[in-house]
Amino acid sequence: MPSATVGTLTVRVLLFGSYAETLGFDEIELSLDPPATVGDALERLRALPGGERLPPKPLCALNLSQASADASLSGGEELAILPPLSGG
Amino acid sequence: MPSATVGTLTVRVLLFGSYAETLGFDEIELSLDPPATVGDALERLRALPGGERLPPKPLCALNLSQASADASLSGGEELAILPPLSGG
Amino acid sequence: MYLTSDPIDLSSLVALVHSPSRGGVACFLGTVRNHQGGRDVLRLDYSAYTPMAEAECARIAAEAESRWQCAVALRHRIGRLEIGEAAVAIAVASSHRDEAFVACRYVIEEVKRRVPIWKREVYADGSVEWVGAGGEAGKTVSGEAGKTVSGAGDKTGAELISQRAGESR
Amino acid sequence: MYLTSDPIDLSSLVALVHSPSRGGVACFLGTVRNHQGGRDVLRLDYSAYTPMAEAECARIAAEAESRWQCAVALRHRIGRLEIGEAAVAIAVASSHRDEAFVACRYVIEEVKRRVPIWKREVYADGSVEWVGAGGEAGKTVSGEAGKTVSGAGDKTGAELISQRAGESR
Repeated sequence: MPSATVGTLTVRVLLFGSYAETLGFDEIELSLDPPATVGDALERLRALPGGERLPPKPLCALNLSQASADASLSGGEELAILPPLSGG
Repeated sequence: MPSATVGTLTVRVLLFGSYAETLGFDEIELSLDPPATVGDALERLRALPGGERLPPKPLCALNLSQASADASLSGGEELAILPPLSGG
Repeated sequence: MYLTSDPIDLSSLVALVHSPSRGGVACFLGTVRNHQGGRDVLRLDYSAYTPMAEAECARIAAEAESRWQCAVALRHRIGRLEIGEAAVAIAVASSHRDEAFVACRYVIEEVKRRVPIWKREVYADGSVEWVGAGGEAGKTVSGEAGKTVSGAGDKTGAELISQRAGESR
Repeated sequence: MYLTSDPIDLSSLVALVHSPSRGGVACFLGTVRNHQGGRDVLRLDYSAYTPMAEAECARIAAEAESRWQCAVALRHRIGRLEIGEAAVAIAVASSHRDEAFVACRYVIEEVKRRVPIWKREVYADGSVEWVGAGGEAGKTVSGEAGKTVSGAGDKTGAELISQRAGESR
């Protein structure tokens, strides 16, 4: 559930593979002003050191399901930013 | 090479699976008057007890290669009469 | 040797074909089922025209290896098999999984179509039948296990073989 | 659990799906190759978004089992893998080999396309690259092994994923 500051919402962001190495961490909590979308969270990541190297439209998953940049956040979600898959 | 009687040729006939059970043996030497074909050898088999149950055109192999009923025999060959295959 | 009277170990076939440059391995395992045409099967006996079966298996493997870029391992069991045991096993390794799958499929289809091997099914009711020798529609002489045999039915061997080839496509 | 950090044993997957009524088993094994894009590979590291990867593997297996009459076993290795080790293994058993082959092929294609797993290749020259993150055309930052990483290149993740999907057809 939202916490941090009153009037903001919080999402837990997970980074994997090359993205985690590019930004230097694999997990961060972001506080955003509502209404907020996946795209807003991405903008915040891009402002961090190394964040400019994220592609314009990375694959994202919200609570384990694929989500587009305009998916809205209500707070408390797990948002994963997924590099191109290379399993198998 | 031909042996048995002068003027005849000999082939070794092998039977498998249901054909061996039908005729009661799995190997026989046949002496045939030249010129002789695979079909002539089959006729001889059909005259034996149980031989009437061989199909009209069984699959045959002459020295390990598939052969038709009109393939000629020169003597000394191994002629195999093959029931419908059911390997695998 | 492609025919064996010992149990087949799939992992050892994989080890034969797999290499650091051939990373994709497709396999097929055909095992003895407990039923056939609505009847309960107790066990199988496979017999072969061994020299021709070995030669035909070698030809099939060579065809697959030259047609696709791959390495093929193939074994067919002979003798008595219990339910669940592997009758045939194939492992095909390639640097591309496409080719491994296609070649593996080719090998099993050709083995069934071309290799002189015969399957005799022993049923729970004591009857015995040479598979393909008249099939389910053929006459089955029931009686003392191991001595009985089904009739060859109305179809010739050649007809049955071409039927099988048609079915497998 | 579809992901494992232990070596994968194909025979145990076969045992999971095989039964007396499902006599045909098709398998696929994807192993670590010693070369990629002309470079010598020393080893791989696979990482995953574990809860999503588990859920996606479960969905793929369920799709295959409902679309074809079959039983599916699937494992994907995570962590450090040496050359020749199995990264992914699939076993599909069915009473018809057709369905076993088709379902097995479906599972490997969907795993590659949909499961959030990432492969990091460590090369003989000491460089390291996240596969797909810019690919062979991308920038590779070479240097101390284990600390370096390639750039994400010019393509977005979504573009690269749809490219991959196109290639696999």
